[in-house]
Amino acid sequence: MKRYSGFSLFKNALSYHENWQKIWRSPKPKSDYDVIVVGGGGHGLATAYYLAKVHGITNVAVIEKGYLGGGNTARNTTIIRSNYLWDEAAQLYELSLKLWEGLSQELNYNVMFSQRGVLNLGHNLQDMRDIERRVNANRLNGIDGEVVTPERVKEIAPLINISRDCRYPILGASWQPRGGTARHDAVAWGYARGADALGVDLIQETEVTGIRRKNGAVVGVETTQGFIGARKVACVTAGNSGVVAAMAGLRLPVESRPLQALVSEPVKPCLDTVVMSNAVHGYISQSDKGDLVIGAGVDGYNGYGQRGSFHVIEHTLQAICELFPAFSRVRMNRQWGGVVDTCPDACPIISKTSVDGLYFNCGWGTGGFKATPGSGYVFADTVANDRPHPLAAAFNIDRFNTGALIDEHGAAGVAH
Amino acid sequence: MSNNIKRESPLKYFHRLSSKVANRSVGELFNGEAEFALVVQESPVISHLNLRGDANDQLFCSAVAEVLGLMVPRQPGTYHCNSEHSIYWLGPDEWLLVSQLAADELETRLRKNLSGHISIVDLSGGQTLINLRGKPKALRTVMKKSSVYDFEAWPLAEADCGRCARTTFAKAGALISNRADGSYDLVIRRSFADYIGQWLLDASQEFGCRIEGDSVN
Amino acid sequence: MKAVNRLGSGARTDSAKTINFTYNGKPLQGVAGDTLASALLANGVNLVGRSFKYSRPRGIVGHGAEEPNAIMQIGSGAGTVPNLKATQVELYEGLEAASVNGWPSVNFDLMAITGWFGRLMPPGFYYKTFMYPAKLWMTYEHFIRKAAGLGSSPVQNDPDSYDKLNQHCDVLVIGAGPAGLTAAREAARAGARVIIADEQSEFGGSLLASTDIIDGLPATEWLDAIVAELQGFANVQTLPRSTAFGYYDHNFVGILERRSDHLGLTAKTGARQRLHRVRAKQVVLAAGAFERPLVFAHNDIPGVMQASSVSTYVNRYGVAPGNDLLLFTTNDNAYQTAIDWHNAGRTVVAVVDSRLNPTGERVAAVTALGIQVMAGHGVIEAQGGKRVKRALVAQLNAEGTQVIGPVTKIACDLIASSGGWSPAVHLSSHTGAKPQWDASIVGFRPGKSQQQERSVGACGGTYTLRGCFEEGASAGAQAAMLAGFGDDSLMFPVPEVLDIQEQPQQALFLVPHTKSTSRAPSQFVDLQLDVSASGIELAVREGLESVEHIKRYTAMGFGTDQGKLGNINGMAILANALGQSIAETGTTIFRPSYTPTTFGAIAGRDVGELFDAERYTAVHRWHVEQGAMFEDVGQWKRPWYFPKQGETMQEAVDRECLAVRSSVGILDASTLGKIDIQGPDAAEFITRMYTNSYLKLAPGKCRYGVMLKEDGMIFDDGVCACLAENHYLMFTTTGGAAAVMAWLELWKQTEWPDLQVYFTSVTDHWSTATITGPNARKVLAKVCDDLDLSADSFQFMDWREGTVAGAKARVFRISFTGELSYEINVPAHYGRHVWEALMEAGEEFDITAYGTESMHVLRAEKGFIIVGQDTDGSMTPADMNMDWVVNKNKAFSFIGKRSLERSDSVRENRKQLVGLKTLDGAEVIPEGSQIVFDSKQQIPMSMQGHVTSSYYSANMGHSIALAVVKGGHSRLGQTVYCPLANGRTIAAEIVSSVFYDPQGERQHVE
Amino acid sequence: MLLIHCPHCREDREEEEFHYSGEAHIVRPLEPENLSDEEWGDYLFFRKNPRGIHHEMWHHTAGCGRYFYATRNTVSYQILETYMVGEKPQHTADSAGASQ
Ligand SMILES: Cc1cc2nc3c(=O)[nH]c(=O)nc-3n(C[C@H](O)[C@H](O)[C@H](O)COP(=O)(O)OP(=O)(O)OC[C@H]3O[C@@H](n4cnc5c(N)ncnc54)[C@H](O)[C@@H]3O)c2cc1C
Ligand SMILES: NC(=O)c1ccc[n+]([C@@H]2O[C@H](COP(=O)([O-])OP(=O)(O)OC[C@H]3O[C@@H](n4cnc5c(N)ncnc54)[C@H](O)[C@@H]3O)[C@@H](O)[C@H]2O)c1
Ligand SMILES: Cc1cc2nc3c(=O)[nH]c(=O)nc-3n(C[C@H](O)[C@H](O)[C@H](O)COP(=O)(O)O)c2cc1C
Ligand SMILES: [Zn+2]
Repeated sequence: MKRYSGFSLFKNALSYHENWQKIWRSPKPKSDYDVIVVGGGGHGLATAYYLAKVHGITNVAVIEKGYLGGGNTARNTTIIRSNYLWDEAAQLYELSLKLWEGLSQELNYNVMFSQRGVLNLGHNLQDMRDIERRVNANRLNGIDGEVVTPERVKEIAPLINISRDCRYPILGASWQPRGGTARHDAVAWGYARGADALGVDLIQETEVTGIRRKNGAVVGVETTQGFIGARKVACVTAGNSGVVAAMAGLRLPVESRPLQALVSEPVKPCLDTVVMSNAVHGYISQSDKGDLVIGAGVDGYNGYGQRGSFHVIEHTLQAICELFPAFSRVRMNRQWGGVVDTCPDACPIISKTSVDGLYFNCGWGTGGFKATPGSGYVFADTVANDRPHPLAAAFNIDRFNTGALIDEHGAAGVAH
Repeated sequence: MSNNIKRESPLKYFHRLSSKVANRSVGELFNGEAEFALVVQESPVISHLNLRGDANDQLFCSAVAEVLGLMVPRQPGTYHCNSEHSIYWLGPDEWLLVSQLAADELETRLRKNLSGHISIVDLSGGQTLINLRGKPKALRTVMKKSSVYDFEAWPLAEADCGRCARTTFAKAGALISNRADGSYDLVIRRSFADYIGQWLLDASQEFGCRIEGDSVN
Repeated sequence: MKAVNRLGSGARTDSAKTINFTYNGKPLQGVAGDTLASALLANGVNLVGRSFKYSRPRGIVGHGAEEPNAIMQIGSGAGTVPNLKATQVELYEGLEAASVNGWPSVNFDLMAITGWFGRLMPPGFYYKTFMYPAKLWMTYEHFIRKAAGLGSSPVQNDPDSYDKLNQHCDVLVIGAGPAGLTAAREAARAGARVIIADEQSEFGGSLLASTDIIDGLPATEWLDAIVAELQGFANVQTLPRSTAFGYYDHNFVGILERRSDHLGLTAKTGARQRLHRVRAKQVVLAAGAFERPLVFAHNDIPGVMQASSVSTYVNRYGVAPGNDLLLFTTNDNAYQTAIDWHNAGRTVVAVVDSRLNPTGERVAAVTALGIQVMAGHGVIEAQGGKRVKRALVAQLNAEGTQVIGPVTKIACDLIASSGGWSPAVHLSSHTGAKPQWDASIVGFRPGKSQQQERSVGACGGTYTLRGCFEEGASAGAQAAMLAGFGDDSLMFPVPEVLDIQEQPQQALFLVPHTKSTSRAPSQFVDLQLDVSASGIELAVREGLESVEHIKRYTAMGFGTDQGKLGNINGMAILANALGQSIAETGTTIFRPSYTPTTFGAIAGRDVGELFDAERYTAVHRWHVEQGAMFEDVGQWKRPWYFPKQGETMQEAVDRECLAVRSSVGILDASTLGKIDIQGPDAAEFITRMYTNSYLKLAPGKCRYGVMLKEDGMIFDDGVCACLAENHYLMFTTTGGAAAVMAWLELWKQTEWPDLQVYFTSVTDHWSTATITGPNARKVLAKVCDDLDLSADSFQFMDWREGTVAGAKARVFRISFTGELSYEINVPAHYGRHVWEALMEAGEEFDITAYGTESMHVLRAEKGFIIVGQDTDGSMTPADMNMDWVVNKNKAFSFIGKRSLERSDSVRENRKQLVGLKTLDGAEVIPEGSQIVFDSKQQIPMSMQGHVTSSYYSANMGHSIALAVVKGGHSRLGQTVYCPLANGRTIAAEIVSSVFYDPQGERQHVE
Repeated sequence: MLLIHCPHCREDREEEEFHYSGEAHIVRPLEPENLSDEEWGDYLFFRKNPRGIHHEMWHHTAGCGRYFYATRNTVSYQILETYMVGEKPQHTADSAGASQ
């Protein structure tokens, strides 16, 4: 893999950019792999990358039914933070955040991870209790964060409305300075390039249509390009996890729901941080191109349509106008949806299954982009060693039978 | 019950408020004397009873009919009325009675006539009936602003029956029915009344709107 | 400045009526009917902005929604709007327009950027650089961000309001060009409810700039007649200035109507914009087509325009945007532009046609005018700085892929280009229909319908005017029929128009240059985002193959025009680079908004104080009059505390709490959810829902219950009273009321339809005044003479019906404070009356109104939980030390019971509710503090619980707290620590959660 | 934005009036005590979540307040039918062809 740098850019400019190397190969699938990762989103690609990088398992294919990073990785509002409530979740997201902090260098690909900070607003007394509880938990877990006053919120995000006489005044917020955003496509591409360079085959436009088993153990997958053998199959298919699980006769405690987002036309920088509010329900940041990136709600019903109901967008923009009355005259340029895999406790499943050699990493719902590096890291470890990585143990699918749920609805918000 | 105690209808604090035609900044309420394209009239406190029972039970239907002098509407989304009572379809086994008769008296009469698995619940304090009338365009427009329901699809009401629907009204709900004079009746919940009053003044600012009612009775 | 390019009145402008406006501060004049773009062009303004990435000078290229360059900041102050397309802004007196990208200073060497710096910024360059040293990225980004954005957001609150209408119609027609107008007319005549919307200021679409003769009339006259005809139908709503921005499921279409922007941004005429939420039975898409520009080197220099736009400016606006026109085309249709230009009295330098042998009727007409036609040629490069000076023209091979002849320079100041047309498939794509490539029209046609819609006219790929009329009319009739009106037959004769013979066009997406694409001067595909043909080819060389990857890597189509101009060329260039067909390559997905939609309009009236309903109790105005502070609980406004003059919150709460325990307090508890339950199976049903049993609850009695979800976790709690045989009243928490009601109905209706029970919400019917404290009975006795209030006959957990202050009341002797309490429920229209009567009766006892804060303190003194504050969805009754409320021996396995036996529910070491007493009694632990057993540990600390409720208790004289602590029930007496954010640690002792009156004696005041 | 036919109101009504209530036809076990933790967990949390034909519960919250069932395609969002509690669907994944 030729390394990228300012110098390589300069050198290639001299030759009119005619000599750049391919970012990744487009290989024909081999007949057999040690591990097949189903799903070429950020999590799947990260899993493949760490399998090769950390565990030396390079006979790996990532099979993606569309284009790499075209699922929720392409559709999310890119908010990154680790201020989750429960220890198990906080540690997992914090591992991720630490990995984010060196990711561009690790991958030699600038994922534009921007630590511009994340505000979670509180609008009523119970919000504020929950925020206090979470920030305290974060601090004692070694995660940065503080509870800030409305005045401080206004300093951080000057266009926000902190007047006390609006419908849901801002009473305070939690503030995680190390949180921020990253360029979502670059994350998928960076991991893809890294994995490819380590020998992983990235197979695009190929759908897994069946999981072949023999004596209760996985032997490979059926695909739209035919059967491909594998000793282990690791499924990282987000909103489609239920469909893939059904191929192995399994059901999952996930429901697939449309989650929407939208962007405004680009405007000059006016919001330098990420602002989220569960109570009025909206979240917003401004991209490096200038568009306001706004997350809307999850639709009320199951759906695989990558689109949602308009009233959800209406509500979100009411919330945005409530928080930022000045944005009322800004305009929506584009809206879209993704299919998120929601779990009853708003926490992921990173787990072996009852089928030997079959693993699932799903249930990230509305908030898994931030976890991409950590999720790939612990899942690769789980798959490589056929036992849960210590940080993944609590996210075993068994918890739905024992009752040991990790209820992150509060910290996960409704969507982000 | 003694008659000298004060009763407050839910929309009381909006009586005699009006919206200025256009140009009105949100939330600015004042008393004006201009002509208003839209009039919201809150009826004085009357009886509202929720009635549940089996619409397929002939006995039930005839017993109710006997008390009210009205057929129980079994067709979804319809109501029947006479000078004293109105009975609205709310659901397949649920009706709203709005009546001039005192609620406990009506309840007693019904209970005397009815048997079996039924439910009668007095909601008189919990909701109010308001009538929206005015210039057709203003009325039509404000209804379209406020509810997702297609009221234009209704045939005109007659003196003793018409259409009704429980649906959304702004961010609250309402039971909405049409009347023979082209106006609409809304039954709304008390706790949402101020919100709806404010909404109506706001939504009708392009026409002008006035809210009327006897505040104390 | 003189309007150098004004020809006179156009078909839709009136040059006698001038309008003053400013552009970048400079005063200019336009005329009535102008858009900002036509007025700028009339005034000879070439430059309207600079490009996003390379800062190249850019001029107006289009005349409508497709315009990528002329992006303007309109107005100033609170009324300003960023990023309007000058082509879509109607001129009004006093309009202020400013270009959104830094205006080039005179000395600024514009070309330098594209020369070297530009080359350092190929697609994806961000990802390849700025990585080292890592810590500098935020600094790099700081500078990257400086260049971000087009216009500026206002910083003040929006002075305007917005509106919405929920519309229902039989036939919705989108686009009022020839196809749309005839469709609407037929549907209207059939009797259908019709809405016809068009984005432009007036109906007519392409007819507004047409020189055609229709039914013997000039197009614009014919147009006025049909529009008048449509307006005459009572069943037709005509919506000009209305953009269908999104097509959603089940034929729901969002339309944004601009009501006053054309009058001035601060014109106050009610709602500035109105959103029509249209649910249509049938939709006719008649949105027209976009002309496709030709991609050649430096095709972005101001003075390169769309051929149809040049015609539009001439015919519709009476503006000639230049002097010497060179027309570059691949089709016959664009020859009309040469004719229009010639008729405007300006010079057509030449028509360059990529086809070898163009012979259509329009070609003949142009030749007849003596205009030179250069067949088999192409413009391979434009030259000039801030304005086109000349075109480089060369002979091309028959396929249009290679330059095969010498390059000639032709002087001109305007290059009009036409590469054919692309149907506006946007709205049909919103529905999920995949556009289909059709080589016969060299364009993507709308894909197979996914909804009740059809595309007609240019929007469906039909380009003859006659065809548009025919299709429009029959689609209108058909749509009406499917919606239940008419029989599909046409009512009106199809308008008569002249057929003009046209020859096939040539497919040409990238005009070759003498140099290879990577080395030629930039050939722009997406003008707003500076995406060039070489950028697309580079992305392919780097291994990107999907059209979606190309979009994301190059940003093609990401702009505010969403690729209306460039996307099809880009996809074709990609197909070519991949060596595959355009059909195989496909398009990216078109999504709403068709053109950008104002946030405020999408929000509508539900902003500010109407953002959400505020729910009030019947006593609300009294609280307001007393100066209460309010707390939001769900949608309710509840009095939080009642400060007296000069009091702090703590002082007020202390006073309120002391008053309750020493004499009597009064609380407005009306917001509690109340559900009336009737039916022979009511007791059975209730018993299934709560953890305890109600089978033996007698009339006149109340019982406290806890409700679980099936996962065993506490969901709600409250008292349930037996009103009579088979008749109960259930109280819920304020926030849980709606959820509990839906929960009961869910089980009843879907799981146990055979149980005979009805539920009715009576929350709003009852106004509840709770009087509590040792003097409560005395107060009640003063206003109630038909109840025996004596302790023996009206016992704790009894309820009675009586008359309070003249109102028929239900009085419940239940208590959330631990004191003698009566919850007095009266029909809400008596609520304020009874409240005031109680205040009067209580005066001699100094009755004190208290709010939710004191209510919380008082109940915490008693260790009563608040669901949602002391529980969080992971708490069982046992965790709350409330095993007493769980009846494990009930016949029916109540909801949630099975889950209480799961391994995690019976695990030791669960978090359990306890009390905490700080060692320093004056210290109040902040709510939400985490609890550790060992305060000396390093971070990460081992957290053992957290504080759920914490107050200073004036009654106890020290602080009190409720907390959940791992294994807490067996840790009484132990010391725990709360490490605070400020670095201090508070030590506290685990105590019983009941601080006050543990024996419960205060209930029994005689 | 769905337009849903309420079988009780016998009218097409706007999505905003309804609440989705999850998969239909999940019967509560008669004797939960006799189930293993796995079986109980399965009942509580594990769902079909199909891509294609789905039978689901809806509540006409702002309307008649009744629950009913709908057969909906979760990809096209087309509603094939709505029907009463206690009734069986006319359309199933099999009758509609493959469940996609
Ligand atoms: C609108 C929206 C906003 C969001 N905002 C945030 C946010 O701000 N912060 C945050 O942390 N998270 C956010 N999320 C969530 C986040 O996007 C996801 O959790 C995360 O991207 C999931 O990554 P993934 O790699 O698991 O899934 P995906 O990126 O969806 O990848 C799964 C891949 O599997 C492929 N696949 C599926 N089935 C098959 C098959 N049978 N064969 C082959 N391939 C298959 C899919 O095509 C897809 O590419 C948001 C999500 C959405 C939709
Ligand atoms: N000969 C050719 O090559 C050729 C090519 C293209 C068009 N034409 C001519 O153009 C005309 C096409 O007629 P037509 O009726 O199909 O289209 P049109 O272009 O005349 O009208 C379309 C109208 O739809 C409006 N519109 C587009 N999208 C909209 C949206 N989302 N919301 C609201 N309004 C929207 C536009 O503002 C426009 O007014 C015919 O006269 C045809 O001959 C000819
Ligand atoms: C963080 C983020 C920023 C985006 N910014 C833009 C933008 O500026 N312009 C645009 O057209 N789309 C933007 N999009 C949306 C994409 O165009 C696209 O709609 C989205 O990735 C979903 O893919 P799809 O529409 O192809 O299904 C953005 C998406 C994300 C996730
Ligand atoms: Zn209904």
